[in-house]
Amino acid sequence: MLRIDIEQLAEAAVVRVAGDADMASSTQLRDAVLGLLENCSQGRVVVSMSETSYIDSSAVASLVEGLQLATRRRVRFGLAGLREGPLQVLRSTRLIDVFEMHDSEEDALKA
Amino acid sequence: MLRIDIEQLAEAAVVRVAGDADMASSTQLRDAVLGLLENCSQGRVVVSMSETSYIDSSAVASLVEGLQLATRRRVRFGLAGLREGPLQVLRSTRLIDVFEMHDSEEDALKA
Amino acid sequence: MFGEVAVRIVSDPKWLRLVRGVVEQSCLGFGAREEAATAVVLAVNEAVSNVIRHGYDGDTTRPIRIACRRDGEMIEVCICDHGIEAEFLSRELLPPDELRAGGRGLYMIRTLMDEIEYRREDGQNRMYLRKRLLQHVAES
Amino acid sequence: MFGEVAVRIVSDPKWLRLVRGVVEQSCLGFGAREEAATAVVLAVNEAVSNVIRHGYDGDTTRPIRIACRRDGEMIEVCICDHGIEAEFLSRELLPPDELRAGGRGLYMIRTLMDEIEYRREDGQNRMYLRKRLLQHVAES
Ligand SMILES: Nc1ncnc2c1ncn2[C@@H]1O[C@H](COP(=O)(O)OP(=O)(O)O)[C@@H](O)[C@H]1O
Ligand SMILES: Nc1ncnc2c1ncn2[C@@H]1O[C@H](COP(=O)(O)OP(=O)(O)O)[C@@H](O)[C@H]1O
Repeated sequence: MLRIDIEQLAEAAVVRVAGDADMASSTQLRDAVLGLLENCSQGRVVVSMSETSYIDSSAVASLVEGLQLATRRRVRFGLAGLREGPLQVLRSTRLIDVFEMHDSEEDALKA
Repeated sequence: MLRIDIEQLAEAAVVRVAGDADMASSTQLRDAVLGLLENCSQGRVVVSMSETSYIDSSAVASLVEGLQLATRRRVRFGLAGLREGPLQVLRSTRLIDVFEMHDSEEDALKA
Repeated sequence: MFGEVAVRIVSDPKWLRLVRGVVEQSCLGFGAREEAATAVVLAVNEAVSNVIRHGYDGDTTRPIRIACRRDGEMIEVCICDHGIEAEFLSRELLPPDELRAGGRGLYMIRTLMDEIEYRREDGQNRMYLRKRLLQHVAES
Repeated sequence: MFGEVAVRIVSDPKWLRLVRGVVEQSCLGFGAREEAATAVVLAVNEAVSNVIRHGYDGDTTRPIRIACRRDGEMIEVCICDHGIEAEFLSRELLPPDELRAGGRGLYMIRTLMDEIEYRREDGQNRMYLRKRLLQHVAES
């Protein structure tokens, strides 16, 4: 139900997350994001979520862990292209201002 | 759940059916198709179904009634743009060869 | 091992869409392929519509329970209701291509499913629809 | 008049998607607007995930029943399970913006729903989540 695809560009790594990230699948998200960050120092990571239809609190937790590890490793960490549902989850957990947010993957890479 | 939109062109009337046509909604389809045909003589009617996600046997019955009334009124009657689900229903009721079928609304209007 | 998924509704046609969603997700969860899942969804939709229309004569307030489970290499869906007895399994099938309106629901169910069983017990109707997960290719 | 929609699953996370679909369709069928339906879906998803994770300690074979109904101007969802007693309603809420992983499910539920009730009866847990259909605009 969750497809994760990582693309390493010259200046940034993009993690594209498609489908539903819930309790059945969010460890996949966690593994991908933390695994990637463990092999990064500096640079940046963009989690591209325009194809992410659902996230629950465990997926939010994975993103928070990603942000923390990124900060420790001096990697810039941002979210891009969130749909209304995932936005509502970030709003209801009051994390919307904690993450660097971009309307789209393109915007994120330009910023 | 079902949206029906009728467009009267110079040579044909197009009935666009969007959504699920099941027991809860197929009378809407029946009313639209039969109502239209009752005011037609000659010419043609194309039922455009590229946005129709589901049809059940009651929707099939409405289309069969449409075909019969069309034949009596010498109106050419065709279906266009069916998705896999509705096609499977016509196949399983062995009606697939009974209807004039077109891949798309455009094809139907050209044919 | 696979468990069971059951949904209970009242006999209002507005819930058919929900039932289709549950049956589709269940079939996929039980390991069915898209095509088999679609067939089961179509058949269950017809069976439940029949219960509403005939079994309950259009009353939209009566209970219907739809339970899906995996039984070996089969998906089994049981549709349970308290409507009138349905001795319709003994009826003849619609001859193909006949141009009458209506009367195609049972034909669809039989075409789409591998096994159909009907039981009347304690004033309840139970219709079991079964579909093989793997379509055995006919030997030639 | 509106009836009830209930779904029963075993406690495997793979059925969460199906539960979300049922709850969404039910809310819409009961007359909720898209936004309210989404909120109920998010809250129920968290509550059911908690039952699987904590109530049943990850056992994927235990029963969970989710029943949705309309009660006046409210949508009510009851989540019923046989897991350990959940005295968690007395816990304090997560302080907003705190950067810890986990511990956000209950916070989401409370933010998204208008009323929450928990009862332990006969070895069963029943959690009632209620959402008003019409959001009353605060008078200014
Ligand atoms: N659940 C049921 N309870 C009672 N009678 C039924 C039931 N399902 C089907 N029948 C009978 O079988 C007939 C054929 O059903 P079907 O093929 O679905 O066509 P239709 O519903 O369009 O008549 C119905 O007209 C009805 O008399
Ligand atoms: N259904 C439940 N049964 C037992 N304990 C629960 C249940 N739901 C929540 N809890 C307890 O409440 C705590 C907080 O839950 P929650 O906010 O959802 O965060 P998380 O599940 O990430 O720990 C859990 O860690 C658990 O101890």
